[in-house]
Amino acid sequence: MSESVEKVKAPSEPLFSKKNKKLITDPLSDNNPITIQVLGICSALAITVQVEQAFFMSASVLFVLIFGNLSISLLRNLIPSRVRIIVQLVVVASLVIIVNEVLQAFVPDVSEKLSVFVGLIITNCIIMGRFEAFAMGNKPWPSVLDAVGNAVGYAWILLVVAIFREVLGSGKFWGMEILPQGFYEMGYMNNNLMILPPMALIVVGIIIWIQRSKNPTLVEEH
Amino acid sequence: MKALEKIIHNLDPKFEKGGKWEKMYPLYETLSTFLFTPKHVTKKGAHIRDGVDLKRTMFMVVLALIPCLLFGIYNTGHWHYEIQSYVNPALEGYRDYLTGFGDKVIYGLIKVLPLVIVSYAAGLAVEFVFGFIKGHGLHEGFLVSGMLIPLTMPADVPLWMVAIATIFAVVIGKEVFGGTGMNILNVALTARAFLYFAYPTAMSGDKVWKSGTDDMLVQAGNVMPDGASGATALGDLASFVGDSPVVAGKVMSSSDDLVAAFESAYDPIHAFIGMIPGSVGETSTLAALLGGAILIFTGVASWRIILSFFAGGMLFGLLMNGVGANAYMDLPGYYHLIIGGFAFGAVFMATDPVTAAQTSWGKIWYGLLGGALTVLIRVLNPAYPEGIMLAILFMNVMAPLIDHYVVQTNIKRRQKRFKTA
Amino acid sequence: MAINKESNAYTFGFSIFLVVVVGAILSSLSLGLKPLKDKNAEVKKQIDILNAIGVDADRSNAQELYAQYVGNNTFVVSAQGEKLEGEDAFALDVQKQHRDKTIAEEARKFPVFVANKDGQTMDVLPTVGKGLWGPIWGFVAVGDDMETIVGASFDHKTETPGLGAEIKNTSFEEQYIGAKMTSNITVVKDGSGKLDAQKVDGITGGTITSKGVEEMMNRTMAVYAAYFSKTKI
Amino acid sequence: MESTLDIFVKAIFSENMIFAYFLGMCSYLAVSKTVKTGLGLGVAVIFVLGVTIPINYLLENYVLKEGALEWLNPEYGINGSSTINLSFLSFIMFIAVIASIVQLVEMLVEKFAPALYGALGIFLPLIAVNCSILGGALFMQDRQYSTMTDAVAFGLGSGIGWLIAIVFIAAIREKIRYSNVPPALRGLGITFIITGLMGIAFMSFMGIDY
Amino acid sequence: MSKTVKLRKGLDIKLVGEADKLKVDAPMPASVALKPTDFHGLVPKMVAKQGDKVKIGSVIFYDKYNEAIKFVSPVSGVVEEVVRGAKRKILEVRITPDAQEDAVKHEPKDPASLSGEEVKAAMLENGLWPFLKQRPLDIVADPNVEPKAIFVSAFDSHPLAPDYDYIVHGQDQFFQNGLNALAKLTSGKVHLTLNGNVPADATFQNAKNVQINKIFGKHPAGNVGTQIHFIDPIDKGQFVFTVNPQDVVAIGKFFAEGQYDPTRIVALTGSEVKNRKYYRTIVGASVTGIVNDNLESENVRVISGNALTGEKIDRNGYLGFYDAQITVLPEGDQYKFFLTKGWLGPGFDKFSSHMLFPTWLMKNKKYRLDTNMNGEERGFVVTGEMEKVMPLDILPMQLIKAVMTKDIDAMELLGIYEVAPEDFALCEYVCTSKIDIQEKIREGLDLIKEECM
Repeated sequence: MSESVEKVKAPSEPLFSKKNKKLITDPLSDNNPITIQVLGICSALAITVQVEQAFFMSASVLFVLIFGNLSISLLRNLIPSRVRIIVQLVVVASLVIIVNEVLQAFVPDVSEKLSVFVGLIITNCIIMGRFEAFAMGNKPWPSVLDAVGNAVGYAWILLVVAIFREVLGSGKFWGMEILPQGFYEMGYMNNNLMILPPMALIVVGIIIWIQRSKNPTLVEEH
Repeated sequence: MKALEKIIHNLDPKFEKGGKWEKMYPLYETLSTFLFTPKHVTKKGAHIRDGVDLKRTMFMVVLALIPCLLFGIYNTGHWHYEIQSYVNPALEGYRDYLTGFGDKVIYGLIKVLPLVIVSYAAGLAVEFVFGFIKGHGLHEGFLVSGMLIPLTMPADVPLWMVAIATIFAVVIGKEVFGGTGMNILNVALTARAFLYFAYPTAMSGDKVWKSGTDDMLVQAGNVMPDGASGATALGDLASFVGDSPVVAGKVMSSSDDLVAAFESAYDPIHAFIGMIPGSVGETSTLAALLGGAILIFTGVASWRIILSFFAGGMLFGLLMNGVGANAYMDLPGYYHLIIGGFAFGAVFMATDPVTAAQTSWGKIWYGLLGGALTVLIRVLNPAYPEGIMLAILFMNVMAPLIDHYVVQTNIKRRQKRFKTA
Repeated sequence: MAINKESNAYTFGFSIFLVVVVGAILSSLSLGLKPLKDKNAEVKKQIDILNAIGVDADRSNAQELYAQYVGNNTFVVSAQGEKLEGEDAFALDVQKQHRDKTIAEEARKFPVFVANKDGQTMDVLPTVGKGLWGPIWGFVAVGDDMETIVGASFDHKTETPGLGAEIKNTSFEEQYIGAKMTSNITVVKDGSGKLDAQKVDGITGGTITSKGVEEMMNRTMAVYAAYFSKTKI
Repeated sequence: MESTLDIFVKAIFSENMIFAYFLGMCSYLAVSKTVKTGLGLGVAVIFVLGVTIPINYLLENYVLKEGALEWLNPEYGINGSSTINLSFLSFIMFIAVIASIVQLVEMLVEKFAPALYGALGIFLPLIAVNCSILGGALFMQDRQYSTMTDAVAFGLGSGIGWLIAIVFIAAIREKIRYSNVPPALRGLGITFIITGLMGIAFMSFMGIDY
Repeated sequence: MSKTVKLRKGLDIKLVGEADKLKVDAPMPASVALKPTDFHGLVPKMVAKQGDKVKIGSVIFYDKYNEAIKFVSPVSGVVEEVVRGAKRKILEVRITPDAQEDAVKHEPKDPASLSGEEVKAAMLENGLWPFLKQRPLDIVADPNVEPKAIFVSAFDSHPLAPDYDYIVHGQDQFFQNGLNALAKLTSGKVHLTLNGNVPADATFQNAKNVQINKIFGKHPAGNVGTQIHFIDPIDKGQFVFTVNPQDVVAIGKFFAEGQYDPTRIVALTGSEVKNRKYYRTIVGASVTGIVNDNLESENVRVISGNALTGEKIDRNGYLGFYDAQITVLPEGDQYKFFLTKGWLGPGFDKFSSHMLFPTWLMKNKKYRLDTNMNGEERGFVVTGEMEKVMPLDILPMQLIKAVMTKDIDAMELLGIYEVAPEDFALCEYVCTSKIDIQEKIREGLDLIKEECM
């Protein structure tokens, strides 16, 4: 579940040096948190029925991860190692609470649909994983970039799955009908199975299939 | 035949590696091995081999399905005219099962053959795509699936749905595991379950079981005429909650009345022969048993699974009679075996050797649990009156675990010999 | 600075510091956002009630419309059909009450929202029941005569899309208009709902959910009918 | 109103943590290669859920939720406690409880039941990050179970459902080792697809009325 | 304490072409070969060179990894050629016999009076040791281990198998002598298992110093693996040795006469042979002399051994070291049109364990089977067919899958130590998916040998 600790120790490099760019681009495909590292799946799939939910979920993870990585990175020299994990937990939990409160206050309908899954961001392995693997050992700026990279890597998978499921399952995108009425008149029907949980897994499976077929270096040995 | 053999095998070099039509090899292999058992000989080990091969085995299953198919064609035609008769007085005589035999057969053919063709076309197309990728010809598994799929569909299901479901089942249900012999869920059931959950209105409810119910309703002003019903037997039974059970349009006051009424509406003999509405090929227990007899006799299907499946259903049905908490549970146990595709599922679906349990004892447990689960879902789960499909899928998922424990038992038993010896 | 990061005192101090800071941030945020959250919940309920009397409302205008049509004209009825005094109908969460096993059925409370639309007085009655997968609920509006249904809106959490979920559809809801709440309203399958005011055509393939609505309506409406029959006299 | 049995069976099948909510997927994917380890982790999950759900239930009902602190009133001289709503703290409290309980359980088991520790020991640390535990607590809060019995039934049911899921997939993964899965799907991909197909098969239990 | 075993599973394959009970002397072969390939996994180290003159009993090569095991010449003559294959692997050592019968001679001894070590040393030195095979692994016995038992199966139940009762008839003395020698090699028992279906020859009936067991049932009742499984099974870390009855006679003769006895009685069988008899010939003899001019048709396969487990050899190939049978079958390299002879044909000429052919009606019909695969290789689809012909309490399909996935733990648990490829010959025969199962099992055993022994 955890991966080797990456250390980036360049004293003064430009804000978007090659190395820093890699921090962002790597998690988008070759080291994608969901399809390659198998992290954060718990909360990822249940809320991909509609693009809207997936978007807010991704945004929440982005927020939590950026600020979490940032604060852990800032505090990294102050945290006593014995209570390290607890401190990390407290930081995530607090950030998630903030997100939850804000969602409840400003987008109550979405918040209701996300129900417990906002809370489950706490146990989203990506977050603790990045704290432990990256932010504890790196300066704030790379940590933020790393957070952005991972959160976006998480987000695009979520959004793709959600687009598939919403368009095929409900004929909608972000709650708006997008399939022409003529389709339905010709006998087309929405695929209800797409809305049911099993299809989320199968869609991710297919994404992995495509991704790894394109890049055979990612193939696992059974 | 020699001439044909010559013509075909003169083409061999063109399709082999480096040949002109190398890319078409899978297609060629499929055709040539269909026409001629290849001249491959054994190399070492057993120099002689049993005459059986997968083609003959699978062909036997397709053969065993023919009674179900034929009966299904007729049954489809019959129920079409039956439901039409409520708006077209000229057809009233057709309510009798055997009147209008020719018309019914023709109608059935028109409805059922396209299903069969679409199922085979879609499935074989996918198989060929994967065959081309992997460079081999067609493996025989789909020959059976392709026939099973249409038989599990209501006759009115749109053809594009059959095509999508077949493609889904073959790709996700089979090819991702590496093709014939490697899958975990029965391909035909995967297709059926896919449609059942994806397009429930086309696969369940009261309007799909008798072909043409929708047309009839339009003519009748969207009100079901007196005496007409579009439900399956199980649907009828499941269509109530609480105190107002309704069978064949009559409100029942107690569960005894209900069972009595059910028996008169669905005479056991009729149900056994299959004279009830339902999916194309699943209604006739008789036809399924005929096929089952062929399969058991030839050893293609495991008698352990079939017998224990029936036993499991019967025993659990009796157990439920004892509990009797709802009217459904009071249904005599044997009814479960003759309605709603029980026999069809037990004979043709549960016995799929790839997805069933693979050890001898495992098969018995698999069958018993599967039969019991079917009845359990029927009596307890009002959402899925046709319990057998999901029960078998669930058992497919469970089969590896059953096998795991049977294998563990074997290992323990053999280890024990050394301790006591 | 030579602070020993691993010392007990430091660890302890750090922890306390963290807890205080986090606690302060979180509670102030929570307090700050509380009015907004409360309002959201309130508005949601208002929209539902407004829908039952056929007023289209969204989050932006719900409060305004609610004040216009309903206002504070609410009261609570007991399971025996008696009016209860001193209860806040709006704050009563009927769903929670329905789920709470510690409250006996006889002790349940039934709120009534009296609305006024186009000169007609309507009583909006919440109702809660069980569908196929989870809870279903709705609001029913009863007209001047205190027995004819003039509006209904249903909702659910987890019913099957395309099947059970169709109870949300206006075409299903509208079938209830004109039915008498004083006697049973049956959900039927044969399409005869169009012919009989007391019958409603069920959702094809959504039998269980339809039957759930039937059960929910008959159970709740009986209580209100008992109350209305007393008031009418 | 759901019966306790209803809650229990639902939690096992139709609201299965894995197939319906994908909770605890990380360890589900990582530890399902053989039936034996799957079983070990599954038992550990049941155990921890069985312990943490009741504790979190008490926490929720006597500390966190709106009016939960009513019991402080008034003999202890604290006024207005019935309006205190600490539910915004529930995430942090739940996760703290879970983390410390897992620690505590690990120590206790090691001390008093070394045999059990041998079987579960390696799995217990994995559990703290298993979403199904926090998920269980959050669902318990969300669904507002009205009695302790219901909450425990839910907790145990969820655990058993999780165990069933992991043991089933472990057996399937043992079986498909012989299969010729396309390379790109090996490992993770095929496991996702199998889980999806299992989810379809598990839907047979949805809507069962007990 | 003798044991009686009854098998309920198994399959007798009835072929045309049993050998008549008639012993004839084959002409002295023009060439004889010692084939290292008969001894699985053996890496030979040559002692004799091309052109060397050798006697009966002269060492030709020894085992590179176990130098004590010597392999000796069955004839006196000249080493003509060392035939090598890919990577210079030695395939055959061909010897041209001369007319003299020079032999390496020793004092005759009564094995009963020797110690175990002495018996072992004599057997190793004089090329008798390779007669012993060991389980697990089914390879030449390792002289460094002590077997917990030694098994001799008194009959062969393979299709067209030679009748050992007939072959050893009258050799009571030598057979008993051989058993006495074997008894010295183990502290456990020597088991002699008789066919329960027919009365055995007096040679077997009256054997002493052994435990005599009976086994009833169809093939593979005669397989020594089956007998071990039911009479005295082996666990991981245990060993048993097995010997053919005719080789027991050879061992007995060596001690009685003081010289290596290369003669063997071999049954010539199969539908494609005209003169089917028992021929007295020599271990490793070229089969040309008895096969040529003795065939019904030209397109044939000559097998040293039986149709299920034997080795394909040329028409001028050599008899295998352990074989007492030559089988000649029609080669099946023709296309078969699907409606006549192919997969959908009536199949009156096909013997099948499945009821998919009408031939199950003809219980006693004998078949002229050819070597066609009768189908193409597929993934495992049909289940339960192997279990029907596998009398051992071993799950054949699971074990084969474990081998195919190279899962050593599972192989061990499922019983790989107990089996030899020949125990799976029937599984291979009935397999609908046409998988070469014996080969797989051998691969599994090789893997076990490499990783665990």
